[in-house]
Amino acid sequence: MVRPDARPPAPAPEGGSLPDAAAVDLSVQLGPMRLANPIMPASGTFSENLARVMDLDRLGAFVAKSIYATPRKGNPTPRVAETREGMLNSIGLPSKGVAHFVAEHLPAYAGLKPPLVVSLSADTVAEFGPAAAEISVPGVGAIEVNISCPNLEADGRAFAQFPDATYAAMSAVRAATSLPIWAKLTPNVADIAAIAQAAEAAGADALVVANTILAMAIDVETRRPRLGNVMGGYSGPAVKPIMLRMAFQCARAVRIPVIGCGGIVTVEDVAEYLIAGCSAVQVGTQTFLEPGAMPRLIDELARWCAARGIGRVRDLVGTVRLDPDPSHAEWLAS
Amino acid sequence: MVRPDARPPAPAPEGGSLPDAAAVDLSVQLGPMRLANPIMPASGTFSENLARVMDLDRLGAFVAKSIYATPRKGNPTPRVAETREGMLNSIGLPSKGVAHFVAEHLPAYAGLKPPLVVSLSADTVAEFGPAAAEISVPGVGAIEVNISCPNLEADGRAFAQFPDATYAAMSAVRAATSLPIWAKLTPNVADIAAIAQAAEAAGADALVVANTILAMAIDVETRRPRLGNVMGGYSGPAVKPIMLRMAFQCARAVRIPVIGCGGIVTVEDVAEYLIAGCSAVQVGTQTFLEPGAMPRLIDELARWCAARGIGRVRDLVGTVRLDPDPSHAEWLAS
Amino acid sequence: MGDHCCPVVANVPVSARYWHMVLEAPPLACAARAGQFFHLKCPAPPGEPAPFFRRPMSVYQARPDRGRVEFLYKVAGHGTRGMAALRPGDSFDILGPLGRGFTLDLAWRRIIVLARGVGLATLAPLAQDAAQLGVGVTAILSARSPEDVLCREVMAEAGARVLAVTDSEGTSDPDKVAALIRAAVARAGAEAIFTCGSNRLLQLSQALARELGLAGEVALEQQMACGLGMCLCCVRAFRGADGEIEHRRVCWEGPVFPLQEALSW
Amino acid sequence: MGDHCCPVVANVPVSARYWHMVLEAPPLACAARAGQFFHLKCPAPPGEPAPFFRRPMSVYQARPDRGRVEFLYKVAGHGTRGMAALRPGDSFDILGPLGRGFTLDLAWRRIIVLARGVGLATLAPLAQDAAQLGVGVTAILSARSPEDVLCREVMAEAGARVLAVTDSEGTSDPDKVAALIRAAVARAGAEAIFTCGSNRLLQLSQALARELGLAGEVALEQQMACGLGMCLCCVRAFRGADGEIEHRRVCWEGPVFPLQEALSW
Ligand SMILES: Cc1cc2nc3c(=O)[nH]c(=O)nc-3n(C[C@H](O)[C@H](O)[C@H](O)COP(=O)(O)OP(=O)(O)OC[C@H]3O[C@@H](n4cnc5c(N)ncnc54)[C@H](O)[C@@H]3O)c2cc1C
Ligand SMILES: Cc1cc2nc3c(=O)[nH]c(=O)nc-3n(C[C@H](O)[C@H](O)[C@H](O)COP(=O)(O)OP(=O)(O)OC[C@H]3O[C@@H](n4cnc5c(N)ncnc54)[C@H](O)[C@@H]3O)c2cc1C
Ligand SMILES: Cc1cc2nc3c(=O)[nH]c(=O)nc-3n(C[C@H](O)[C@H](O)[C@H](O)COP(=O)(O)O)c2cc1C
Ligand SMILES: Cc1cc2nc3c(=O)[nH]c(=O)nc-3n(C[C@H](O)[C@H](O)[C@H](O)COP(=O)(O)O)c2cc1C
Ligand code: FES
Ligand code: FES
Repeated sequence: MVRPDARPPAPAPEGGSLPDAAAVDLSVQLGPMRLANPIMPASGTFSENLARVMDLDRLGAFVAKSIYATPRKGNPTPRVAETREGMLNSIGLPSKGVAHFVAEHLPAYAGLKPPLVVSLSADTVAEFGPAAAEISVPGVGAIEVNISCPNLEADGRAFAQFPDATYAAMSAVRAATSLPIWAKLTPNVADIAAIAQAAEAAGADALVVANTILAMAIDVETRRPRLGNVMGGYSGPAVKPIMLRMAFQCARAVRIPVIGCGGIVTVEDVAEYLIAGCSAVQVGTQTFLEPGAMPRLIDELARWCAARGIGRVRDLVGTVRLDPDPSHAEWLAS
Repeated sequence: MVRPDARPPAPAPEGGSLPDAAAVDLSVQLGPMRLANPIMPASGTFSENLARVMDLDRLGAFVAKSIYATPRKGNPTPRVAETREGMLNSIGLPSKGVAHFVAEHLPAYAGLKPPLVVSLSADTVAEFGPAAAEISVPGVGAIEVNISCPNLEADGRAFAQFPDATYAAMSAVRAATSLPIWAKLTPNVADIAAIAQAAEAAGADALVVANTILAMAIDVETRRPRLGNVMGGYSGPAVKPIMLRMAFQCARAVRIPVIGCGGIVTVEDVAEYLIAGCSAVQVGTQTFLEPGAMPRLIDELARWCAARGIGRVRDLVGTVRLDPDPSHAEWLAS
Repeated sequence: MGDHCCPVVANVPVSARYWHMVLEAPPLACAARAGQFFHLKCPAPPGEPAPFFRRPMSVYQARPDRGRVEFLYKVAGHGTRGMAALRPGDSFDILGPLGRGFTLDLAWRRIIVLARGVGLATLAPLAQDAAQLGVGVTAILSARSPEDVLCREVMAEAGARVLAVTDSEGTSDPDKVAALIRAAVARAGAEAIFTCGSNRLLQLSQALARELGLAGEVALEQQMACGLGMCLCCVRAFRGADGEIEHRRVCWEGPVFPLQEALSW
Repeated sequence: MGDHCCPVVANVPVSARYWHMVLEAPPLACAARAGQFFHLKCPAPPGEPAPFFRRPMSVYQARPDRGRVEFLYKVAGHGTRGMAALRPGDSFDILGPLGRGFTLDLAWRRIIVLARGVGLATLAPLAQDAAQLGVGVTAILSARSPEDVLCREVMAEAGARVLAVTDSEGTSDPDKVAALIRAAVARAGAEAIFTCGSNRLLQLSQALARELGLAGEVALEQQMACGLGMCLCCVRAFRGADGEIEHRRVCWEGPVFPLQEALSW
């Protein structure tokens, strides 16, 4: 994959020889967790079925589809629609409940190396604590708290649309588990940094920025919405510039690590999120188009770093240069 | 241009013959204004220079680049960056002030048929009233109030990120002019319907939904933001599903007309906004790639309607079908 | 399993609306079973961008002896327009084989395959398998008009008894098709019925299978994103063991399902 | 003016990094003036999506007699990679001619054109115009190495006195170029200097023009979105009449500007 704005690599560092891709240290630190590399799937775009096309042990972590404490059905079909550079989905978080997950899915991860991150949703703040306690079983490495799902106490708006609901939901989970907890934020907000800070204050160990953007498409012949649920979440390359901005804003607003998510296709996209301040990234939609996207990105990231004399991937994190470009000096002065 | 998801037209209405494209009534009603057709430029993507490539009299209206009461400089370069299906801009609203606009630009529109809509920005609520009064001169048909620009009293956040600031800015303009006033909303909000209602309550005659989405891109080789101003506004096809959703939400939340804006390229995009509830649309970024985009869309819209037996474009407005599809009945019941 | 870039050997129209594509893909040809599908990364049709999603397409023929995988498809929209633009020598990225195919009981004397349009593409390899394994086949091929009847030769060559029914001749309505099915059961001893795609054929097959005590399966279609059971977009409704309505993924639990469990829509 | 789809007549590399494209475009060939540019809708390079923006490119040759418009370009990135993939017979969507070109004073005895790399593409038609109108031309062509010197023949054919200076021969540093300019003024009577693109050449030209009392213009580059003066992205800083720094649009007030008003960067 060649990215439209790909540039030739910068020249090798003076005097030194380039490291070999195999010698690049891909590991990253995510709060209390050390991951072998920064590439992991986004919730809802991965399952153990992917073992049919790749070696799961290569991933930095596993992130499962969001589950609720109790079983629930999903949305009407059509549940997806494609757009020019992305997709809409209104799957609607069908779930067979925590107990079913523990019994039916957890065993598939036993013996695999990467940590399993369980994504947890709930309808109300009160439901989060017990569900988090129930899922805190051996084999689960962290809980990703999907506070971008609708909060039934707030007229269906997401917890993560409000700092106070974010704080309440994350605090409930924090009190109920000793596992690392990640807050998955929604981009459907005016000020994501304020939400990020509320999650941090409630004890989140990391942030995932972000879930899908609420969007819509209409079939102009039938005049029906293209999704059975009328509106749905937008993901894929089209959303990347928005998600990158939000990840950058969050990384500057909090001290906990940020995991970037949205529109990753190329190794340059991964590098862009890391440089913007993310410690790791999640890959979603691209896996639907290219099931081997994550292992490809891991290989390419090692080569990309090697070609630029970068020995450790984590040295890229947050290195965006905000100093004024000399060629802009005239503008900044005027 | 063929849209990815273009379908063959629906069969002609039983028994009737199809109207001729020339016979299709393209006019639309925008509150107190009647436009010859629903296609107009988006602010900042148009000027009288376009007369070099098209007959300006064909447009539904003109919308000028946003101006401030007093002169101001813009942002540092680079001011634009391209992405896979869109662009980022941080032009920064340079303006030579209302007086300069009246003296230097207004005369170019004298004698042209479509109404001229002036887009007005201001740094504070207090500045909006006098500026609106100053620009209410003969030759100006309406004022588009760009409340999506930064409000210096709210730490640079946009007026249209808050219902109360929206209400205050629009009320100030309402009190200062008898021209029709449009509120241009920002998509960088959690709940656009609440903003739409505040603008309506303050006396707006129409809403423009919406301005650009705050976004970012980083050059991974230099590690600098691709925009001199670090972050900027995202526009083009990539944003359409988000803007369409917001236009739909606004159209259902207010009684005043909504003008859709964001990512329009094809005639199906125009139809999609109209069906979603918009009375007219604005075309921005596509004009940069294809200066003749607007006249093309006007021609195509007439043919598109004719091929489907639609005699009046305004009959499309808000015809989205939200009744449950029979094939969904099973889901809705379960 | 995985995604493979395969050279196109042939890609030609076989009627006004249907195309036939042959790919060179030796390992896949061995792996693919009747009823399974591939998920295709269709290229951009001329003058249009490439479609975003992959497109599911049944294995029409997978000939291990010739190392080829074939598709029979209708040019329906954006993705299949892109498919039709492929030329011999071009490379085509296909993911699969995916999903669960048909199950044949070798004790059956005869099966009925009932399909319309490109549904035949899905059922043709089942008929071939059955014939090869010594199970008789009655193929009821439904179409708008005699020119539109697909797979007549393939079915006949495989040894199937071919009955074409068409709208233009007035032979395709449910009653007439039901009579053919009854006859195949009563006179030729058919013990199972296989169908696919359309709601009308599903309802008819379910009703007759219930009445006549036939076994059977149906291959269903639904829009897909991942094709690997991960995204949950391709669900359809089924009557579960406990009588409850449940959702199953066409790409993962299917596309072939027990005939009586599928709910018509 | 407007956008036109023109057939590609030729598109070939002329050196390791530069390409030459010839388009058939009779009306545009008549309209285009030296210093103006076209805004090009570059196609997708193989294996990449098409670039989103158009790309600005100077008129290198516009020959009304042959009905052709030509570009001389460096393959720099995404868009120019796409340009280089065009083949004779392909169609290329170009918008223009745009912007304000060079102004020649027929009273001048001689002008100096000073450029490096593809900057020559912009200045070549000016040299040709001057020569045709009886104004002498001294062309100082700067490059990395003698093989890289562009437009030597075109300039010479037009009747210009060609002086090539190169980094590899150590003849291209500012002092040596300044000496050549002084000589052209003192001995050959040059009265104006024209340059383009690079900051270094602009500063040198401004200093010498001030010192020697030369008129002159500079053609500037800046990233462009619309090319029609609407988006305000292509601004550069200038010293206005009142001494204030002001922003002007390269696509609309330029790309050619009075030499002393442009601020170096
Ligand atoms: C398991 C399976 C096997 C199939 N086998 C065949 C076959 O052998 N021959 C054949 O001609 N067709 C087959 N189909 C249908 C085929 O997938 C669609 O015709 C095709 O996806 C249409 O794509 P398009 O871009 O041309 O149409 P568009 O209408 O542009 O497609 C828009 C979206 O809807 C989806 N879609 C549209 N129609 C269908 C459909 N009937 N089923 C599933 N998704 C659909 C597309 O995949 C795409 O995501 C099969 C479908 C499934 C699920
Ligand atoms: C008026 C004018 C005339 C020009 N004439 C010529 C010419 O005759 N021959 C030639 O080889 N080049 C010329 N250029 C430069 C040419 O426009 C760039 O080389 C080209 O845009 C690079 O595009 P890219 O996609 O290959 O590079 P990328 O680096 O991928 O481009 C990324 C973005 O930056 C812009 N960009 C990059 N470099 C430049 C540049 N130097 N000037 C303006 N925008 C740039 C691109 O247009 C694009 O928007 C001219 C520029 C201008 C403004
Ligand atoms: C089909 C689909 C299902 C998803 N399900 C979930 C989910 O269950 N929980 C969740 O937190 N995010 C879910 N997401 C959002 C993704 O995890 C991710 O945030 C988003 O898709 C953006 O990343 P991408 O552009 O790489 O796909 C889903 C996304 C898609 C496309
Ligand atoms: C270069 C550029 C400049 C813009 N300037 C303004 C402006 O001055 N005032 C304003 O309200 N919107 C401005 N916009 C936003 C557009 O009017 C429009 O809302 C947005 O681009 C979405 O439409 P599009 O996707 O069709 O471009 C600008 C957009 C661009 C790309
Ligand atoms: S297509 Fe993703 S689950 Fe079936
Ligand atoms: S490129 Fe738009 S103003 Fe110059």
